[in-house]
Amino acid sequence: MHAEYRKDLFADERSDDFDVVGKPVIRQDILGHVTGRSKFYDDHAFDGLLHMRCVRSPHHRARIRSVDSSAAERQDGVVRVLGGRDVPVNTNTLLSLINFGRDDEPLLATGKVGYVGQPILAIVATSVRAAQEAVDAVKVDYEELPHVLDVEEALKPEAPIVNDEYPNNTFDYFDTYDHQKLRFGDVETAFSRADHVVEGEYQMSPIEQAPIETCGAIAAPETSDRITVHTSTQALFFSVGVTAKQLDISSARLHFIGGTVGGGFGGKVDSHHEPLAALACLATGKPVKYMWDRAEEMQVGGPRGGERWRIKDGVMRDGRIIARAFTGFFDAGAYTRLSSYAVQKSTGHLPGPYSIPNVASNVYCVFTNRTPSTAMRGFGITAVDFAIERHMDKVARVVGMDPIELRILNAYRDGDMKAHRREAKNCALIESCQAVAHKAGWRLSADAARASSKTGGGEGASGVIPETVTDDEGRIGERRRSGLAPEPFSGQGTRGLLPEGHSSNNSSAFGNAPQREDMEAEIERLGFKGGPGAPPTPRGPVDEAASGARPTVPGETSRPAGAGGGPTLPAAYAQRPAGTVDQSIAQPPAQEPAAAEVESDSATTHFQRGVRRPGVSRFISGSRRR
Amino acid sequence: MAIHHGRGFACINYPIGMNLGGDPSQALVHSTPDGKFKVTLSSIDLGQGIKSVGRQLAAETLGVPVEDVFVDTADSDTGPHDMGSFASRGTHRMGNAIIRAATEARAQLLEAAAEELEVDASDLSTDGRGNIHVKGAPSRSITVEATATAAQFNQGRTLAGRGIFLVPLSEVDSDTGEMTPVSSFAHAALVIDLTVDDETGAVEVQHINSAYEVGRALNPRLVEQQLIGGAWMGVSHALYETTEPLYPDRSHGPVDFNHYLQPGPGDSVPHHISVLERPAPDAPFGGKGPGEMCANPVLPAIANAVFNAVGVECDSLPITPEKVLRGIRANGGARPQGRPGA
Amino acid sequence: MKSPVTFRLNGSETAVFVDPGANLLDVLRRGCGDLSPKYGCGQGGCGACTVLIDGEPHVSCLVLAETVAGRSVETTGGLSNGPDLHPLQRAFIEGFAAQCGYCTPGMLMAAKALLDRNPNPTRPEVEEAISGNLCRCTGYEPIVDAILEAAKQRGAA
Amino acid sequence: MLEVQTYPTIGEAAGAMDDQARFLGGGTLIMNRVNYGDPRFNRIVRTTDASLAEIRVEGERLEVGAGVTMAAILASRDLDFLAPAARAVGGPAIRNMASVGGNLMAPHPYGDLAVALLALDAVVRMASGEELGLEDFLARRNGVVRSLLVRRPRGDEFRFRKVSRVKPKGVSVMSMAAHLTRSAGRLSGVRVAYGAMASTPVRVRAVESALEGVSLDHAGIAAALSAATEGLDPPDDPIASGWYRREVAPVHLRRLLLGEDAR
Repeated sequence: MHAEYRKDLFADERSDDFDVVGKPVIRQDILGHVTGRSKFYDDHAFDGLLHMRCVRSPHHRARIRSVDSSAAERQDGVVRVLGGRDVPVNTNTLLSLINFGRDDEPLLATGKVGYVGQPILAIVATSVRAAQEAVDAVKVDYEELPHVLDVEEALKPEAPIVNDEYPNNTFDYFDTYDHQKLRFGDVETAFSRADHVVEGEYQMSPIEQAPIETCGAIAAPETSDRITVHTSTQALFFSVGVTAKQLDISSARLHFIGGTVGGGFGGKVDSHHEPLAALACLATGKPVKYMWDRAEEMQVGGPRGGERWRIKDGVMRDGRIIARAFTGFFDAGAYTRLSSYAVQKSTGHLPGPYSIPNVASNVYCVFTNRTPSTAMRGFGITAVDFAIERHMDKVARVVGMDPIELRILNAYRDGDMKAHRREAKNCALIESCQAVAHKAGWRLSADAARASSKTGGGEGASGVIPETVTDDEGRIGERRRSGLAPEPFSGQGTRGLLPEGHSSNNSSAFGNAPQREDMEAEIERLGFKGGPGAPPTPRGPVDEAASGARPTVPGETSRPAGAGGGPTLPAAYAQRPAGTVDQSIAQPPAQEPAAAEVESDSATTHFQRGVRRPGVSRFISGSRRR
Repeated sequence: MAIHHGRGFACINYPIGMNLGGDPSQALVHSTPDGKFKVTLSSIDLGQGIKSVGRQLAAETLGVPVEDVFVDTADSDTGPHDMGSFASRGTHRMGNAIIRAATEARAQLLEAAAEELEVDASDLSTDGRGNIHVKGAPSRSITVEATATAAQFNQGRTLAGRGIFLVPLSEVDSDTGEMTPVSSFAHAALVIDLTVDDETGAVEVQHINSAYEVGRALNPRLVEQQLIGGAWMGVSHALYETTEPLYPDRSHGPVDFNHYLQPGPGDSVPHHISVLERPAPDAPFGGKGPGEMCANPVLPAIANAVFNAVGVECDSLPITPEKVLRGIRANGGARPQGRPGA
Repeated sequence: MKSPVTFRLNGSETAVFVDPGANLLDVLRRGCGDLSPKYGCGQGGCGACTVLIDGEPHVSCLVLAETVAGRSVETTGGLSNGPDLHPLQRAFIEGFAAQCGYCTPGMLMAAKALLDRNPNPTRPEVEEAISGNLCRCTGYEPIVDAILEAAKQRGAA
Repeated sequence: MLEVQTYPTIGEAAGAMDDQARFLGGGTLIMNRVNYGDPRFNRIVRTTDASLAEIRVEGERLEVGAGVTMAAILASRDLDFLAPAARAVGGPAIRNMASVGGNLMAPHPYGDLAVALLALDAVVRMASGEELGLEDFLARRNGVVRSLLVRRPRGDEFRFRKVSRVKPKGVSVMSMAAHLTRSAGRLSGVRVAYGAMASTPVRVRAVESALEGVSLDHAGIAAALSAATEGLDPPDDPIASGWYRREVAPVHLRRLLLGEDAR
C-alpha cells in the first residue's frame, strides 16, 4: 500500500529537487532488525548479572507502619534489599530537569503509598525467581487510608490528600492558580448572543503504550570507576540527569547507552529504571538488570492518563462558532511526572485548528490515587482532539450543516490570531479536508471546495487579539478553604479587562532562534520556494509577508452599541467563502471593565511557567529558567 | 438483526516539537580520511526512523551519497546533548541540528576541495555522487574521498561540523495563557467507513480515507510507516484499548496481551492515504514529524461514524460493543443518520 | 540444580546447563548467546520469542528448556546463510515491514513456518500465521504484504 | 527454589502430585506462572509418556490423549469435528503447545475446546483409569488426566462458535457449542455448552430443555433464546462485562443454532 502524494498542492512553496531527501531510502537499521542482531538494551550479556524485583503496594493509599525484610534477606540468592533510605535523593520530579514543578515522587516509597503497585523495596538477587521469592517473603504492615480515584471527586474540598506536595490535589500553576487558564475575548457575552449553545462532555480512557519491549535498564560497573547503563529510555539525557540527581553522583561517572529501542510511544520517558539499576550496581559492585515484566508494564507503568473534557460552544445559525469554553481534567495519578506539562501543551492547542473569536479554558492537573500517568503518542492533544472533533459534529447537526463544510468555514488560516495570541501560519487544514473529501467521494459545496488556507485569514477582527475578560477564580487552596468544588467561568472572582491589540511576539522560531551565526543552515538549499511557505532570512527581521497579512488597526473594528442589532460584518469574514454569512456573528461587544482592572503590561511582565525552584537539578538546567 | 453502515469525519492539527520550546538538540558530523561521514547524536530510534532520516538529511546537506553517511546514536560519551525522542521533536529539532552540523562540515569540505583545485570554494558544487566540481565545469572536479584524504594528510584540516537547534523558551501568562507553544503544525483529515451490528454493538472499520499534511515527506516510505501504523493505533485506541475498563474504578485491569485488546492482523483496514506537503519555514527541508498526529483524527472520526450508523453518541473511550449496545437500547433501536456528503 | 540439555540450534549441536524451570527463551539468550528471540511478556501473548522446534513455531518463553533435548531449534539468528538473506528478510527490508524491529525476529520465524509448509499462502492464511505475534508499530499490513511478497519471490526463484 | 520431576509414565507422574506441585502439559498455563514466580507451587511434574500424544479409535469412541495438542487435532482427520474449536485456541505457536488436558484446566475465559467437548458429552479418563463425565470433572478440576473419550457427531449435528473481539486470534467474549441431535425431524437430546459465561465451561440445561422436541427454525428456538442465560451469572473481565455477555448471549445462540453469519 503506497500513499498518493499531492504534489500539486503548495507546489509554489516547495522545490522537490533533491538527491536524497524525499527518496524512499532503505532504513539504516533494517538489516540488524531482520537478522536479529540489533542491540536492544537487554541484548548485552554480563557474567554474574543480578536481577531486581520490587515489593509493591497492594493498596490505593495507605500508611506503612513497618516493613520487615529480614526473612527475605536470608533467602538463597538474595544479594541486597534496597529501600527509600538507600537512595541519596529519593524524591524527584521528572521535570525538575527543566525546573518545572516540585519534587514529589519517591523512587522507593517510605512512610506511605499512594497507588496500587507503588514500589517500596527493590530486591536484588541472583535470579528473577530468587528476587520474586524474596519479594513474597517481605512483610509490610499497612494502615489503609481513604483514597480517591475520580478527578472531580478529588477536587471536592473534603477529598483525601493524594500528594503531600500538592495538598489541593491539583498542580499549582504560577504559585497562583490551581489550573492553567486561557482567556481570549469574552465567552460569556458571546454565549448570550449566540443562536445556539452546544455543550458536551468527553472522556478519554487510560491507555498503555504497550511497546513490545518492556521498559528497563542494565547497569554494570565500568573499568574506570564509572557505571555503564544500557537503557530503553526515550530520552537519554533525561535519564542521565535523573540518575545523577537521585544517586547524587557526578554525571562524569555515568555512561549511558541506548538509542535502539523496541517501541516507546511515550512510555519510556519516566526514567525510573536507570537510577534503580545504577543504585543497585553501586551497592553490589555487580551488573544489575531491572526490567519490567508485562504485568508491571501494563499496570505499574505510567499510562496515557484518563482525561475529561467539557466543551461549550456558542454558534451562529450559519455555523460560525463565536465562542468556545473548555474545562479539562488531566488525571495525573498520584504524582506529577509530565501531566503538568501536558496541561499547558493542551492549553496552547485550544480551541483546535479553528479561528474562534472568544475562547476560554480552565485545565486542571488533578492528583488521584492511581498509577501516575505519563506521556503517550499525541500527549496532551489526543484526548482534546477527540473532544473537539466529536463536538464539531454535534455543532454541525445543531445548525444542519455538512460536517466537513462546518470545519472549513471555521478553519484557521494564515494570519488568523490564535487563542494563545500568536498568528497562525503555514496552515493546511482546509486543504487536508478538501483532499480527503475528494478521495472519499464526499461532495462539498463549490465554496467549500474553493476555500484556501492562504486567503481570507488575518484580516479585520480575525487577526486581532480581542478585548479580553480575565478573572482570578481558582486561586490555590480556595476550594479547600471555601468548601466549594470548582465551577469554571462562573463569573465569580475578581474580573479584569485586557485591551484589544496585536500580538506582542509574532516572531517565528526560525527568525529569532539563538543559533549562532556559524551554525546556520543554507536556506537556499533546503527546498523552499517563494510564497508564504518560505522561511525568513536567517537572523533577519521577520518577513511580514511570510506570516500573512498584518491585521488592520484595532480601531477599524466597528463596535455596535445595542445588544439586539448585530455588528457590522468585518471584511475578513466576508472573504471566507464557505457558507452564507450571518450578519450577527462578529465580535460581541465588550463588557464594561470590572472594578479591578488587570494592569495593561501584565502580558509581558507576568510571564512564568508554574512552580519554579531554581537549582533543584544538579544537571542539565537550573539556569534555563529565569 | 441489521448491519448499519456509517461514515464519519474528523480533522486535526498537531503541534511539532516540545511545547514552549527550550528543548535543544545537538549533532556532530565528521569525516573519515576516505570521505565517509559519521553523524553523532543522542537521539533515540524507537522505530520512527531518526537514524534513517538523520542520515538522509546529513547526506543531502553534505552533498554526498547516502551510503557514505552513518548515524551513530545514542551513547552519552560520544553523542552531544539532546532532550529526547518525544513530542514530535526528533525530526524537527534534531533534523535542524544535523543540517547545521552538516552545513559546517560541507563548508570545510568545499574549502579543502578548493585548495586542491586551486579555485574559490564559492565556485564549487557537489554532485551527490561523491564528486566536487567547479560550477559550470564538471570536468574540473575532485572526489570527496580525495578531498578528505588531502584534508587529513596534507592540509591538516578537519571536515567536521557542530550543530545545535534551540527554539527559545516561551513563558506562559498565568491569566491569559499567552504563549508561543510551538513553531509549526502538521495537519490531518480523515473519513472513516464502518459497520455497526445493532444486535451486538460490534463495530467493524471498513475503510480509512485520509489526508495528512506533513510539511515534507523526507522519506516517503518512513512517512507511510508512521501513517499506516499510527492510524492502526488510532483504531485501537478508539475501539479497544484501556488499562482500566471500568475507569475510574481500578478493577479488572488487564495484565497480559490477551486481555489488553488491540486489533489483530485480521482486523486490518484498507487505508487510502493522500500526503500533502506545505513546508514549514523552520523545519528541516520543511518536514514536520508525522509520527504522533497520525492516530489522533481516527478516534473522533470513528465515534462520528458510529453515530452516523446507529445514532449513538460515543463520547467515552474506548467505544466498546457494550457502550454501543447500551446506546442503541437507550434510543429504542438503531437510528441510522443517512450517508453524509452524498 | 542445573541439568544438561543437548539439542540442535540452527543446525549446530549445542549443549547447555539449564536451571530447573528455565524457559527456552532464557536458555537461548543467556545460555547459548543467541539474542535474536526477544522477551516481550513471558506469557506467550506477544510472540516476540517465537522459534521453530522441529520446524513448528513455539513461543520459547513457555517452553520448558529441558523439553527440547534432542530436538532441532531454529531462530532468526540462523535464518540467513551468511550474507545471503532469506527471501523473508529481503522482503521485510524492501517492504519497510519493520519499524522498531523488536517483533521482527519472532514475526520472521512465524512466517518461515508458514512458508515452509505452505509456499503459496493466501492473505488470510498469512494473517492466521502471524496472529500470535504482536506488532505495535506497523499495523500489520506491511508485514503481511512482505510475507506474501517473499512467497512470490521464492516461487519465482 | 523450583524443582522439575520427570516421570516415564503418566501413572507415576500422577502419584507425585500434591498441592505444592503442578502438572506440566504443553506449558502454556504453567510456564507462564513459573515465569512470574508464582509462590503457590515449588514443583513441576511432567511425564515423557508417549501414549499421551496418541489419538486412538476405541470402538464407537475416539480416545484423545491429554497431551494431544491443538495443532495435532487440526492435523487429524478423525478429529475434524473438533477443528473449529481447536483453531479457536491461540495462534499457531500456542496451538503447537497447548494440549487437550491443559484446556480442561484453563481458567476463565480460556477453555474453548472444553466447551466443544462438553457439548459432545466427552468422558475424562484419569491417570488412574477412572472415567468421569467432563461436566463432573470441570466441577472439581483435580487429578491428572490421561485422555478424553468422545464420540464423533453425525453430519452437521455439531456447531461451535467463538465470539472474540480480535481477529483472527482473540480471547473469548464467549464461546458456544451445540450438539443438535434429532429424532424424527425434531431436536432431541440436545447438548449446549458455553465458555467464558461462568468460572468454567458450562452446560446450559435451560436451553437444552427448551430445544427438546422443537424444529430448528426461528419459531422453534424462540423459547431457548429466552432461556439463553437462565441460571448463569456471567463474569466481568477486561474483555466484556457480565451484563454484556448476558445481553448478547441470545443473539449468538441464535446465530449458532441457525448457522447465521458470524460477526
